[in-house]
Amino acid sequence: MDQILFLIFAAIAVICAINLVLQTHPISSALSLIGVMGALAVLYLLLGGEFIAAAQLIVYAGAIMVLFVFVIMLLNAGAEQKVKRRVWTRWSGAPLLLGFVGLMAYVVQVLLPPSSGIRFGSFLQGGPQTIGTRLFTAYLLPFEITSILILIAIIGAIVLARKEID
Amino acid sequence: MPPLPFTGPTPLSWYLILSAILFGLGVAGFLFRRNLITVFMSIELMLNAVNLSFIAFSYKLNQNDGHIFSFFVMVVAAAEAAVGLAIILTVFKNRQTLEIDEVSSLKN
Amino acid sequence: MQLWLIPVLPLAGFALNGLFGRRLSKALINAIAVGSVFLSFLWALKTLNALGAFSGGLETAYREHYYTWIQSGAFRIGADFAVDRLTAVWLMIVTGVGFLIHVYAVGYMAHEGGYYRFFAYLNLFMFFMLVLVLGANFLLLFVGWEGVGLCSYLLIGFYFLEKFATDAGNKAFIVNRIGDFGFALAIFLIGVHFGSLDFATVFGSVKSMGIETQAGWITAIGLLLLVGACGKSAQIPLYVWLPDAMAGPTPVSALIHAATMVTAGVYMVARSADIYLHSTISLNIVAILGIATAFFAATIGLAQNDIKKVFAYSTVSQLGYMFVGLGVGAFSAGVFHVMTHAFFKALLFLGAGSVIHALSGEQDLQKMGGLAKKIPITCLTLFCAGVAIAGIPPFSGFHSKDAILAAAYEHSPWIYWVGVFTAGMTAFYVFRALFLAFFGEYRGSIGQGAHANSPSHADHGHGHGGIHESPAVMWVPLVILALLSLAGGYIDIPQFLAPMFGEAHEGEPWLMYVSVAAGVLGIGLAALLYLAAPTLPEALARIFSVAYRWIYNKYYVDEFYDSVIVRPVIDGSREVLWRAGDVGVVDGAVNGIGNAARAAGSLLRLAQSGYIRSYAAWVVAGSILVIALMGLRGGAR
Amino acid sequence: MPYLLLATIKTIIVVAILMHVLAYLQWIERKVIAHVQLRVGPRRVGPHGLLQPLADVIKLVTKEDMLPSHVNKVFYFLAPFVAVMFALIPMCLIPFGGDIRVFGIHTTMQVTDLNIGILAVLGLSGLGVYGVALAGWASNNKYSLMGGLRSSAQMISYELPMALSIASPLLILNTLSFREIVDKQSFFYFGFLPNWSIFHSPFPQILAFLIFLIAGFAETNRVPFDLPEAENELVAGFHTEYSSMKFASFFMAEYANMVTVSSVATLLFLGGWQPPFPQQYGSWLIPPVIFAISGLICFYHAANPARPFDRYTLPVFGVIFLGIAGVFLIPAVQPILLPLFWFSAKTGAILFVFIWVRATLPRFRYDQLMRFAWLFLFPVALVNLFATGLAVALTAK
Repeated sequence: MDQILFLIFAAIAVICAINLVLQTHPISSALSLIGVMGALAVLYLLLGGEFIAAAQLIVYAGAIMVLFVFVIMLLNAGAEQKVKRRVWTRWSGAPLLLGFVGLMAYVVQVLLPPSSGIRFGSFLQGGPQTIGTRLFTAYLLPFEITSILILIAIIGAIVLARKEID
Repeated sequence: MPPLPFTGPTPLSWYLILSAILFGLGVAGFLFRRNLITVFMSIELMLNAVNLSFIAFSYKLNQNDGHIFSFFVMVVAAAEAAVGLAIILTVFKNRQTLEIDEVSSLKN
Repeated sequence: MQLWLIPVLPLAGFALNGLFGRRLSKALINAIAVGSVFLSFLWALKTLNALGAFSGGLETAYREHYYTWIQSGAFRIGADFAVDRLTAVWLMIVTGVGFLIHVYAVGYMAHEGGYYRFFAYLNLFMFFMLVLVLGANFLLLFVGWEGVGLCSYLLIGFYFLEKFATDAGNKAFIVNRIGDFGFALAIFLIGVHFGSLDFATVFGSVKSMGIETQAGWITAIGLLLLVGACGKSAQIPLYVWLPDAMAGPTPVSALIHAATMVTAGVYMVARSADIYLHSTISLNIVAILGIATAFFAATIGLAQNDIKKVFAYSTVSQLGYMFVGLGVGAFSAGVFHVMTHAFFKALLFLGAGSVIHALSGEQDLQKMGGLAKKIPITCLTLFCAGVAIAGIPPFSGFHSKDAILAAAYEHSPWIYWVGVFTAGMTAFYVFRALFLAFFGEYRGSIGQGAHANSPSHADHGHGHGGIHESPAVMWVPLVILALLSLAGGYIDIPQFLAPMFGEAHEGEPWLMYVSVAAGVLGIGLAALLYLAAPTLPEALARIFSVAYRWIYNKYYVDEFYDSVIVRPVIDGSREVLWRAGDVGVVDGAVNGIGNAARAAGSLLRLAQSGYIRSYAAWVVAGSILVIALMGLRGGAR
Repeated sequence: MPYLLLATIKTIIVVAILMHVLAYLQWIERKVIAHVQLRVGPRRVGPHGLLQPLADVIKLVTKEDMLPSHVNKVFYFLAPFVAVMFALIPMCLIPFGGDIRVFGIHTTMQVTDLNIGILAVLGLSGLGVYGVALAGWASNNKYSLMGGLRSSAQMISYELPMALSIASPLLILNTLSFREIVDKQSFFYFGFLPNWSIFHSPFPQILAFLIFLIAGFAETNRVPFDLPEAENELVAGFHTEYSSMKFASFFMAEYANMVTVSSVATLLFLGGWQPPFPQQYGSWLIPPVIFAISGLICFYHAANPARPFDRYTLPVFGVIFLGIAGVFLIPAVQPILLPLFWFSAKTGAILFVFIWVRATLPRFRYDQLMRFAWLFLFPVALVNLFATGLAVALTAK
């Protein structure tokens, strides 16, 4: 059951990701990315990360990507026009990528000590309570710093995107 | 009677390899797409891939630090998105293009 | 007993004048400068009186420990002051004469720029000099030693706008460095061998070694100390800086280069008497150096025309006398001569200064003459000094010089004879100068051109041509010093120092007669040549032209040093250090690195396509490489 | 695998009921608005127009589905699905009652119970914006685009006050699971006053409730925040180009969102299926009494009908109502029906407010809308959250 669910949503994620790369229109890419994120949220649930799954939905899919879509619609940017690429750039990309992924897989297999697999529901620390406790005790300082970072980001965004009054 | 296929737990390496694949695709998108926004989204994809391996490892190690890290990653990604999109808006305002290769004033 | 007050008072004066002098009024500056010195003089008197120095007390050193300055293992150096009879003598000379000269300077410098600076330096000098004589160990002595050197440098170069003044300052400083180098080595040796620099400890252990000990390293210490003394006290071969030091204001010449600082060498040798007593070799060398210096300086003095130069060479030669005294073992006699010399030589310089002041800057004897009527007081006091230095009984110079010569005869007669001859020459050139200055008719031309070689009075306050007696603030000290140099001989220093250096025993009377005769002869000769037959000197000079030129040019010693030492050093440093070392190596390296960096940069710029994605491609390639390495090498396990 | 089976059954039930609810919600809306405006409203199709929704469905399905030539096909088709999907998915997280035992199977009146239920609902309903945005963008029409842009901006803006207003009761109840949320509101002060969140000590959440309702109006693009479909300026906003079934699905999504928001409000603030006063005081008698009275009213009007046709229809309804009342009196089914009744009563009340507001209030101007969100609603929600947190912290043991 675990494996089936994993395979289903992994397949969704990979397909959406490939679509993200292949689509020439940003909004298609954006939607594919949302698909990836949804699939990942489910995978997080499988891994026992309930809070993270919800956060993934709310923060990433619900806020960040909405911003992306919003900007794409605002700029109304069209699809990339095709350009004549040099041959090796056109044909070397996929093999290189495959090599890269294969290498990573190999490295993972080499480096990973053998261990019992992952069962749904056997990880109990992913709930909001435990994470919140850690977040506000052990990770309090990073948390506050991140909040300040967010504030700075907001101000920076406003400053950058405001239209000069003149 | 042999056990049914795909029953039993998922190996950790599957998650990691999936994360690797997504990361690689993100890299590919970063390299092959020429639209600023798409490039930016590829970066987000890479971040997600990393988050996945965070969560997987934290399952493996049976502690939720990985979740907290990926939470921070999300927050930072949000900040990054805000600023980055603002920058993209400004670039578009100034150059009327999102072609990443036409934004090459850094050359020489 | 608060010995520290004695040096600290002038230091306070220095601080006040040096920091705020620019804003203070002259009266206030005077009050601070002179007052501080006077207070320290009074305090020294009070202290010595309380210690019973004037009532046969102070048999052994009285010392005060303030704090531990340096502590390394068992080796510790304290900031200690100590007073014994030797120090007492110097305290009196330094504070007393120093006070008088300060008073004099108030008048002399009245019209100078940098007034507050001058007095600040002067007070600073007093501070260091007092530290020098009060210090209870070699290191404090060295501190004072260097400090007075610094002040002498500052004050010689006081008219720092004049090339020759700064040159003279540099010369004094550099030559002294040579001496100080020897002194420092000596201190190191002492520290190594005695494990301490404290006078009491060192000399105690030296005494305990017994008179027959002739350890080589004691000789070494003695010789090295002597090198230092030669530097400070202007002995051959390091005397060359003192005549040039006359570029400074006259009170400086009087205070530093006649009365106090130049006698620091004598003080140091006398202080280290025990060491020298254990090394007859170095003691003999002291004596020989002394007599040689005395003789040569005197001969040079014969032909000088600058009044201050004459007195400068006489100072050198008198210092030679003191070293003779020390060298022949009559330390008390040497110290005695230091005191009397302080009196009459200070007087000579101050008088000369008064003359120069009267002539608004004229220093050349050839342009003087017939001043006796114009400035009677100066004239009178100067003649007092003259008879004192000429060793005419019963004046001060007679007693001290006689004591030295007597001791010298016992030690080795030839030194005595040379000394007598030198005494004759001394009398001759001093009175030559006095006659040229005060008798005969006036050869100068006051008013025009007289300022040419008078930097010290370039902006002289009273431009009227009249030759005038100096103000009271200047001639009162002259009178006091005159009285001292007449009667000072009756302060029986040898008796006073007996507890330290043993009784001074009388020589035969005829020695005394001979030396006095030499003095009188010298005076007579001077009178003959410069009063009776003013034309004779030129004739003599023409006859003995070679010798005359040699003497007149000071045996070309300066030129010799210049060509043998100074030139090579300067050229070497320019050619080797600057051209080759600096430009070639250092700059070359720096520029080379810069060029290399630029070249590398221009190479790397080829990779800077400006396309973000190409940069990203590089990053990816790098990360792939790393990951591959991890995988193939089994990673970080 | 009983779990899957059970889940399927529940899903089917929920979907079936929900579809009818949505359809008849629209009928109710029209009726209510009509009565507010002193009209009669639909009454031709079936008695009192009760078959009107059916007729609408038939109309919409059979209508020609025209496809504008200039649209971006994929997204044009995708948009309605996205909208409906993210409107309906949250429904499977909403509990309608407590534990029940049907035919010996112990289960809950809820498709699935996540212990992050409310967060999930928030996230999923947040995704609904994509439907609107995509529709507006894919229609390739400036009015639609404007509508889409507006709705996405509006939804993002009102997400924050909504989240904050949800957070403050959660501070008190400190759980994210709907079931526990409701259970925590199950008891009564002084034996009769319900400790629903809006009355909950230490800090009653009435303010949060109001903020949540307002934000809910905006999230569901309802009046007075229905800028995306502002007829007078944007024709029909993002669904200008849509017709027939796609149009219907947008409609459905809107009503589903309304239902979701109302149910969440009920669960979070109004104590879910908890009765307003304890059983022993006879709260279990309320539903049968109400139904009985309505049945009697029907018979009365049948006796002297306002319209000739009523003579035959109303008695039927009276019988139905009396029957329902009778059913409510059967002890065996009470544990199932009473919670359902209370839950739907409260949700219905909130839905009625939705409709009522639509019938009465005018529409905001866009800048007013944004300013209202950022400069009034957000700060107030923040202050409320702080106050709640302070109260909780002070009363914590």
